Amino acid sequence: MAETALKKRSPFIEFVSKATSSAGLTIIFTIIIAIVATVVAGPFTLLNAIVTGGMWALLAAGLSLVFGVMNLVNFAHGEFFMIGGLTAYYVFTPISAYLKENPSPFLTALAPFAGIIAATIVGALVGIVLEKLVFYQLRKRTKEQWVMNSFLLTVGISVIIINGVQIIWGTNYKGITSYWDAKPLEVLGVFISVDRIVVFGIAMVTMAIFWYFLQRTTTGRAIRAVSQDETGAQMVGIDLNRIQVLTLALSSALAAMAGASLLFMFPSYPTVGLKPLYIAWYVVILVGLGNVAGALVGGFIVALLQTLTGYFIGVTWDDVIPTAFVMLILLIRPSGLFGSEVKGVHEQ
Amino acid sequence: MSTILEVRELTKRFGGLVAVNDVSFKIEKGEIFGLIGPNGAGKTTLLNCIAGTHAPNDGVVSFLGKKMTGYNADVLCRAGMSRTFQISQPFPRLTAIENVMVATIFGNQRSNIFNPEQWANEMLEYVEFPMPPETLACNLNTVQLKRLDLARALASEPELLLLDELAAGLTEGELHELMQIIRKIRDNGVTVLIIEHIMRVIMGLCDRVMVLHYGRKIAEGTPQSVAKDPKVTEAYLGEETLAA
Amino acid sequence: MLKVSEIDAGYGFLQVLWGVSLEVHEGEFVALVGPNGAGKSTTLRTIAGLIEPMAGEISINGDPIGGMPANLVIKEKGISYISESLNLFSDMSVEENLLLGAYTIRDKAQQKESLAFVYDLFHRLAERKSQLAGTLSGGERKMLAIARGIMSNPDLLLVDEPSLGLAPNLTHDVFQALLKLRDQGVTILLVEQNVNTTLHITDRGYVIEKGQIIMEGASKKLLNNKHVQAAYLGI
Amino acid sequence: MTQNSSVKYTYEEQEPIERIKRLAKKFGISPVGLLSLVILLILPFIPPFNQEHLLRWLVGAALIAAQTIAFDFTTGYINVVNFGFAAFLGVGGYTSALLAVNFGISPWIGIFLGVIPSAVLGFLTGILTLRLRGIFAALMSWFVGLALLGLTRNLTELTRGPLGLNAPTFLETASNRPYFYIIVAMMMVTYLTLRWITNAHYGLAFRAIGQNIDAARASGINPTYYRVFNFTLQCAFAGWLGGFYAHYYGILTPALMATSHTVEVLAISYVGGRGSIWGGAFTAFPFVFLIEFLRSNLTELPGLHLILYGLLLILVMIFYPGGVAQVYDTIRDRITNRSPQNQSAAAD
Repeated sequence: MAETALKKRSPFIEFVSKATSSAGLTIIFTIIIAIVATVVAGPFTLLNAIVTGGMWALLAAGLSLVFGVMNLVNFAHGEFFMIGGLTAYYVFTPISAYLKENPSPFLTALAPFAGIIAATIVGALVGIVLEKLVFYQLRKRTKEQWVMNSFLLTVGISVIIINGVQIIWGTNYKGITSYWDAKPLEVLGVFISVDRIVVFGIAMVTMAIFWYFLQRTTTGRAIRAVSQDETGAQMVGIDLNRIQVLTLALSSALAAMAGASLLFMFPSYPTVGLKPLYIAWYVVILVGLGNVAGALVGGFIVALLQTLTGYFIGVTWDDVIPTAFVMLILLIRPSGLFGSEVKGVHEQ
Repeated sequence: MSTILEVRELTKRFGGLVAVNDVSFKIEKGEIFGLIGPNGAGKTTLLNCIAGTHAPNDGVVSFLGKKMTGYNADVLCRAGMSRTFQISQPFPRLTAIENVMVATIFGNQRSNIFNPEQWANEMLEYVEFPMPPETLACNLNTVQLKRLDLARALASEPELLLLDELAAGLTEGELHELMQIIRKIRDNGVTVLIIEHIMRVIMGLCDRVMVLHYGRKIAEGTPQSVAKDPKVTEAYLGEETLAA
Repeated sequence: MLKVSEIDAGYGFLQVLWGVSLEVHEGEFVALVGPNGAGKSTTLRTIAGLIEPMAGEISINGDPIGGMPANLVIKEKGISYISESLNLFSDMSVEENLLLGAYTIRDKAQQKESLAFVYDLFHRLAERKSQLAGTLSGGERKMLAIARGIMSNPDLLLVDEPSLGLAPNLTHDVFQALLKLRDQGVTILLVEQNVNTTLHITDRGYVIEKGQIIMEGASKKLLNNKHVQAAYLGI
Repeated sequence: MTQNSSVKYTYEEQEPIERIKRLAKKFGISPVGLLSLVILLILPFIPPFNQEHLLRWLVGAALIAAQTIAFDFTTGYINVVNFGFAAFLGVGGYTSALLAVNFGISPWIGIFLGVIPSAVLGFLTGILTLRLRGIFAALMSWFVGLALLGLTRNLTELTRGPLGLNAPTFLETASNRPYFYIIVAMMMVTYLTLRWITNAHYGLAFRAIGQNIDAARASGINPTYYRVFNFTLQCAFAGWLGGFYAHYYGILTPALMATSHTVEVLAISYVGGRGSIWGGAFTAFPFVFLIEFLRSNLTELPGLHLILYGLLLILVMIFYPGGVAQVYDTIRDRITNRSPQNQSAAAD
């Protein structure tokens, strides 16, 4: 390609062109929709979308990262969500039962965190085991058609986890009504439960830490390096296996954390992961694969879309409309709204 | 002689980058036309615009007197324009002969071929393909793949053949062989457009040469006159390259 | 320092190298030349540990490294490899690329030192340190790749076709940079297709054809060799 | 080029036996295949397979076998996994069933009418996935499947949703034997048609597109036409087989269209060997018998058969990506002394 220099443009034109790019337009459009929704359907809709949106962003960020680094299209991502919820349930319920007998306000406030942290750790462990036991084995043998083949492996894993959990723990719902028994707080004239506020906080703090980790630390930089050029990463001395294990662990930990945090909204049962899975996919498709920062915006867009569909058309339709929307986006912009070409996408 | 390909004021941009900038030229039937320029000059992009892989932002490509801009590569192939790729593009899981058969069956629709297999075999012989025709394409090396690409391009019986750096990485002997083959192709009535780095190939083969630099045409003419053009020497032909 | 003896290597079914042997001594600037597809790059990739040799041995200062993964070769043996496609991290800034070059050095002060050394050597990179690597020009990208390669303070630098895709004047700059590094005491094994220039600047050379070393000797001598003149110099 | 025109215009007459052999090859009929078919046809009269419940398994196996043939037609050739495959099955089934219920149209006609909407939707999906490559096309078809599933669930007035739609059966009889012959006939029609197409020049075009779309274009192939054609045909067959499902089991629920059903077909098809057409069908019989055996004997472990699907899929993908078809090819090559390296491998 010719090395013709880009023409210098004035900052104003730069700003306008950025704002009218499809990414900018989407954000503006989303904000407008959000405002309209708030006016028409009440602020509750908006707050609801914001809370779930944060968690969808966590899920999508993990999914996106794994794709960027390992070129792995993970169909089993929702299962980590389920495992997270399950772990949190089995850690939190006994503790909370014990605390009912021996009240302690301090521990009661902390108990949910024990559940969420345990879930995060278990999620990470499952990720590590899967990488070592499955993906590493395939990578060692053949790299040909990796994207498709590894995707099918995750399909197999998903089926095994879902049915394994069903055999061991049965199909009944394991859920809680709330983590904290506090009085709902009033925000914008709407009562909103403490759970939702804390969960939103967790999502935002985690995203911030995650972002900092990727941008500013040596290991985070190494992860990004692998996602941009595997051979280059090897050439500077990065241990690919280590980074791959770390990435899958990180991604599944994030998904498990989301599952644990949302336990009061999504009780854990074997196939609970399916919906978060395709929601995470919608987000990722919307903003393009491998785009971690965009996942945040995408999370809110999808959550808003779902809440609005639920409010205006009917709760049972909240898959169909976002599906149609995402299909439309894929059709118009095959690499997502914010997406640039990502490595591996065009592997055949 | 009649014009087989005419490119008028062709421009191709990628984002803010102008890869090909307002280029016009004509290729006459039966000639070997060279396209040279430093790497990144936009040669392959120009070729892609002609062959229908990219749609140009501006300008017209006429092939055999008909306006062909905006048509896809497969239409152009069937109309009689085939190409090879800078980086060979085989069908890795098909055998060499099946690779050529694909182009025979789907690219060659202007004449009826009753036995595509035999035809494909002849094409492989024609380009002096060094391996058994039953070899899977994924087991061939770069040089063999280039030959396969050439055979596949010829299988559709093109009027115009676009060759993108076919000689890269060949030894002296292979280079000589290849030049013989290209001459043979031309003598069979096929017009050839060739992108090449190795000056000796250009000097030895081409009737006319065009030089691109930063997406613009800076010279056109016989190889000798172009080599003497001070603009060209300055932009591209550093003293060492001239020697080689 | 580097001793490669009788290695066979290749990709899958395809064997590219047939009993290749070569040696590089401390402080030397050695060339490996030959046509494309002869196995030059494969040789370098095998030494760097990106390909596992099928047979033969590679050793550095007497320790065998054959079959070691690339990241360990770089970490423990002090080798840096600069590939022909550069393998830069194009969505990261120049400085981030350089810092990743020093990935194996965990000491922050030493990283800073390397960075200063590199910026001193390539002023252009210092000017563009916050620019994304993907937006650099061809010549600057080569510089960055070389700079990233020396960030880890290697004893031996393997350079694959630095002239590839560069206009002659830029190629000249890159070769000058390599000469400067040689003067700093870095041992270099250079793979090139541009035989003429390469043999003019290196101390010693190997000629590889069809996966086998067919000739070796002082670069000046090779330049006067009949076969080399006929096959590569067009004289 | 004008050299040697003899090739173009010669057409040699062949011996009658040669011509029959050629014809057989065209439709993919081999002695081993014929033998298997004969065995299959007399199987319902050989004990223990003449028992009704085993006959039911046989019908189920043949239905799956036919589906894997259609599935592999797309996956193994143009290299796009139709992850919404089951939904197209459902479209055909529901159409036929609704026509029978509401308009009294005979199932014998209905299953052919059910092909129409499936084929049309397949045509549209083909166009939707056209600009997308590999994994994105798979995701897109998955979304189409999800949307169709969502519609079927929600249009309760038409489909009765999860309650299930009762469809009249083909025959009055309670015996499964006639159904077995119907489905084997349908399977053979599917096999012969698709095998004939893939053995003709179309197959070469499909494989070319699947392996390298740019080179395919440069060789004069119009990828749009062949991809859409392939998708349409696959979905048409899926719809047709869906019709059989409806009028054999007599009840249709949206579960038929769920992703897990696609995974089932996909797993068997992969274990059978990609790009072979027959591999999946051949594998389906022992596989379905094993699964049904487990299911009827281990009722306390409800999802065990699905775990098996997952496990087998993973093991085959990692350790033997060529599947059963490659085993067969290897054995045949040993016998006929052909060097296996020159074979175009069945899978990659």
